Amino acid sequence: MSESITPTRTYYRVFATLIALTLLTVGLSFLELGAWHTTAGVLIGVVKATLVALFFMHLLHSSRASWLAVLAGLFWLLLLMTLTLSDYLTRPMLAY
Amino acid sequence: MSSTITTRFVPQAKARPPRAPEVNYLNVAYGVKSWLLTTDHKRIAILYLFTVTLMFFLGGAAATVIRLNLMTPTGELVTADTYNKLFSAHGIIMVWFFLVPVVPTVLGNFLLPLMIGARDLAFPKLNLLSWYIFTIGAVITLWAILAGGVDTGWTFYTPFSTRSARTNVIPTIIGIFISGFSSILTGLNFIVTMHRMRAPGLTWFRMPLFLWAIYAGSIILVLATPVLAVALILIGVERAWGIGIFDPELGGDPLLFQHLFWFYSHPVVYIMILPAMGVVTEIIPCFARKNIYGYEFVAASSVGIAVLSFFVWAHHMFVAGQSVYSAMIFSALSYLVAVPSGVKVFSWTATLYKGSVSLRTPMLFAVGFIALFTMGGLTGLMLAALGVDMHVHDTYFIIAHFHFIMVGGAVMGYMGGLHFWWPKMTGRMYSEFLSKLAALIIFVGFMLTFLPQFVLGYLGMPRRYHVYPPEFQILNVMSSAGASILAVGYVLPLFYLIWSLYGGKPAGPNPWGATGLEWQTPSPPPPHNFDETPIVTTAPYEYSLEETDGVG
Amino acid sequence: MFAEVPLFPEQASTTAERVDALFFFLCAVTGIMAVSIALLLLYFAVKYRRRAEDDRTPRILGNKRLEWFWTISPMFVFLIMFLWGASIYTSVAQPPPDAPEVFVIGKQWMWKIQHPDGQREINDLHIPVGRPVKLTLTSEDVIHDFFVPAFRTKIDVVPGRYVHTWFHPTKTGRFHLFCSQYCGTSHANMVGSVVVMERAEYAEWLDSHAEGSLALQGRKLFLKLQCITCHSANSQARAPVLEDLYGRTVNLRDGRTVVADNGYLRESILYPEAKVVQGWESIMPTFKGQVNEEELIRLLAFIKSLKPGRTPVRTEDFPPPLGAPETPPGGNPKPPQAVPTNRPEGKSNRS
Amino acid sequence: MASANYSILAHHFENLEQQRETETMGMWLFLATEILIFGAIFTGYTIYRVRYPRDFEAASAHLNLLIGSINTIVLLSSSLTMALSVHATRVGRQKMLMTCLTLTIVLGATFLGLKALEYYSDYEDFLVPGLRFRPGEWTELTPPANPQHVQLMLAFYYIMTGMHAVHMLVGMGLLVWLVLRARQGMLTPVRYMAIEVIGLYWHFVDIVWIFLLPLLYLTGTHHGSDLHF
Repeated sequence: MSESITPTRTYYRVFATLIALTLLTVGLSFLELGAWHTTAGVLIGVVKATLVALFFMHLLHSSRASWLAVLAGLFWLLLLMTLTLSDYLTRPMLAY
Repeated sequence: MSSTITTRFVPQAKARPPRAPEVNYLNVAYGVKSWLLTTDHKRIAILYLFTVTLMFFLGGAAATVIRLNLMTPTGELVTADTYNKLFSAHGIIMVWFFLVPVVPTVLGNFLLPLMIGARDLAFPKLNLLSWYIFTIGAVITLWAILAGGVDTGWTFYTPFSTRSARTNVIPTIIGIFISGFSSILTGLNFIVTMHRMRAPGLTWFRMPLFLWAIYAGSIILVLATPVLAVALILIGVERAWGIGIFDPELGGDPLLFQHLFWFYSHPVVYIMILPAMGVVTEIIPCFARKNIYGYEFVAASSVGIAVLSFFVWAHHMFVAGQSVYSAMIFSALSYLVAVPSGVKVFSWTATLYKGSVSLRTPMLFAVGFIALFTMGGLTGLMLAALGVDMHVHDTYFIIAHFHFIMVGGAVMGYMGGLHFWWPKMTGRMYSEFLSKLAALIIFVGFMLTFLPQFVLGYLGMPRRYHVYPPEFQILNVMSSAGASILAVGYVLPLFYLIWSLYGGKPAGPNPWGATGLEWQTPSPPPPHNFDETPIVTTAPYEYSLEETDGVG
Repeated sequence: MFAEVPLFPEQASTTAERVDALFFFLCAVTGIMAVSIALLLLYFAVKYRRRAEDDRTPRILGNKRLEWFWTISPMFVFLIMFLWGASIYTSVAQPPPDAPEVFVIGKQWMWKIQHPDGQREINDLHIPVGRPVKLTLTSEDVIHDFFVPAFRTKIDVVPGRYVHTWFHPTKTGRFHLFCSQYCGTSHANMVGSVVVMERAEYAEWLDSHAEGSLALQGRKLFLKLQCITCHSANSQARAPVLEDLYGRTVNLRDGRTVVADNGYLRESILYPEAKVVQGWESIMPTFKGQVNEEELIRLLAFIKSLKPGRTPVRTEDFPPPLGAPETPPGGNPKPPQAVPTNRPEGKSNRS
Repeated sequence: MASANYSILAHHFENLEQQRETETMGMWLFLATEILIFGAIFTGYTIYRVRYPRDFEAASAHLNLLIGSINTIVLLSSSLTMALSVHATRVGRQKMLMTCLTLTIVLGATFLGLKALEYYSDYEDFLVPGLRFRPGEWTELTPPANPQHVQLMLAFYYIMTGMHAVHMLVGMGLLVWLVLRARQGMLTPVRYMAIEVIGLYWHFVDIVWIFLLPLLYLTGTHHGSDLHF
């Protein structure tokens, strides 16, 4: 109960930013960007997800253990992706 | 067991001397319903004990038929298809329904709240739910195995499992998928409990090392199991709808399945061994009557193993056609994970130095664990060497290696833990003679079963072979002979442990003179564990009284 | 009785010698470790056995320096193990360039082998002693594994792509060939032999099994499938000429480059639109389902053998399919009655 | 803790603070496993995205961008109403709580309805691999896409959106339960953990969709004419 209560104004602001970013990312898909579509889209997605997590999910005011859980999840995901890709990206160079 | 022992150590907390228990968790209520609806972690541990013991003997039965069949090179006992279903059943049951859950859900469930001085786990209802999910998964899998069986091996490699196998693949993976959620929920429950429910004064570095091991194992359960779930879903989708996610015919890559599968299944080997290591770390200081050597290093090595275990999975794919560069990365990383395991072995050995070593039954199992685990670990170094793995991969060398870790390691550790905490769980002592005999039989039987398999493997006998060239027969017969001894060793405890419930001497709260909080409460413990929340004042393992400065 | 117990496999290739050397090194290092730990455990258990119920023990909590020592020092030993193992592994991944290439196709549950000179065998592989042989392997169904214990060589045979291995046999004799990746009911029967022969003996064997070289078989197929219609040597050709292509770096239309190896050629026959060569239109129909793995291998052998100026001319006679020639399993695209014309294959995108 | 709160406190906790922190951490840890559930599929997607870039872009350009975008906005709005309903519970505004919770359910249902509509239009457009798939169109593209790799992309589309929809359904169920709790007056400034924790779950499902949008819908280049139902 000692936790702070986020004022509603913050929620509205975050929501407006999220909608703006959505419009931006959808707008980008009408440009000829080739492979950069995914990069741009995922980067904007990361910003949006961070906003949701920090404000809607109160991660900003959460305990260290909650941060630990989130960071562990992300770190392990990174591990899965990079080490798997280490196979696929180098396979054309030298594989059996 | 004289009362002098119990006063010799410095317990982690000075609780009031436990009174004779009138009400304990066993006699607080009677009837099937009181067990099936319980949220008491101790009762749930007993429920798990029943389930996993049943699964162990079912998996063991499959192994028995396998070993009998391999007595002759032409495999006359069962047909090839039956044989394939048997080793699949053995692997699936033993991995997912015995080795993964056994130490965390039986010993972990029972001891975790006791060791941290809590009244229960953080989410008691979730804990019961875990058991139900586990049991439902087990029932579905068993049904799939008995009604037709599955012949993919426990690894479900694509495209065999998606395109070629004509057996109950989907029901089996549904069963495993469901039981996976039990793993996740149990691991989650344990981690949160350790973060939030520790008794006052019980800092992280005062926690018993068993809990560090359970914590590390829970990290793996929570973060690896989801990936297995996805790999299984993808197999189901591909098999049911013919979408080519892993099928090269349809543009997929079969190696992607192996990546996802081993991202789970390599760390899961450590979920089997880590808690067993934790058990041994409790037993050794108690029976050597010494403080553990290098507490911080042993604690850190548990977490180190858990994290590093996720860096090495593709060493199961050295000859699978992955990139050579990637194989080199994974080989180098595989050596790293051996380091923390080495730290543990050295620390256990050093703990015995200048101790007062008493070879009671749990200690026999623990010493056996160290010996067998060391051999398993060291042969792992051979497998991590790319050049040698190329020869012994998928041969009986691998079989021997991982049975040294899983049976010699995890099962020995579990048996040690069961014997160590049996008096706490039931309030009764078992037969010292029979239990020592069982430990000895298991050790000898194990060696005889699996040492010949190292030789067989280097000779080139591939795994999962129903028939084999005649020159391999003599070693196979030796192995089968050892297996029959091993079987006796595993059945024996069933008898004397059950007998102890009726005829065993009352154990008293602390029969071994151990320091942990769990020994500060009566045996069997009351439903709420402690009369008052204990306040922890010292590190664990204060067995030595002489104030000598710590020089090894 | 125990004299009969086999303890060590035959050593019949150069790789086997290297693997065994590393294996013995590992056995020695880990053996010393295991024995010293076991002896220490025993020694401590006996020397410091409990003598009285009130034994006192010194309070030893550890020694940071010693603990760091046993954390760090194994890594140096591990480094040697890693480097040694990796050096063997990389050399097995890189076949000597002059080694003759034998193709192996795994299917449930047999090994089909095609020699460069056209000899075909099932479950047996005849090779000469004292000369490296390169294997190119693929599978028709599930993953298999080509394992020759006497050579210490093992490689998973993955469907949909080619994998490679090689060995340099040093001993004549008949050695086990096992499938060591579980592949279904008769997995344990997917075994065969590698027969290593003296050179003269091998030459004799080759002669007695001659069928016309793999490249020649591929050439026939190349004409029969009408590949030549587009991949011709004249200036109006609608597709690139394939002379001297193998092993070269090819520029693709989308700016990438690719080395024309077995994998690329295979992909381009089965999925022509995947990597289109710069300056050409993607007009080639897919041959997936029309050529099987064995025919693919023949086509590859032909393309590999194609020296400059040796592309067959279009007018060259090819046995017309009048006499109802054998229909390949994938289904011959041409009905047997059709008069051979130089028309390209109908693009009947069946997929 | 006042004795009035006693019934809220489970028997094995010392105080409410401990109980709240425990429950929050439990949910975050559960979400960490969810990260890996979706992450494993994202990994599979990434591998094939790198392998078959053109086919994935071609398939992406065929997905229904209009519904995908509207659904994104619907889901973001539901996240806002969810956050507001947690806020309402914390400050004890019962009416605002009921309004926001109901709105969240309505928005969630809208999302699922639109998703069903989209699946139907995909079916009409022959975009269902294995069942109803028209490969001819893909070979006529310039450069031509390999229909099989297009199917692969579509398979990921169905698996990813399907799993997301399952999570949405679970979330809807939890929300309905919350409404019942709120009706009984069981969501109060003291007793707000249920809604807080379910809120975390709901936002997480929203975050997953935030990544599905670019990975599935925005990976290819779209044209104005694509915007139709």
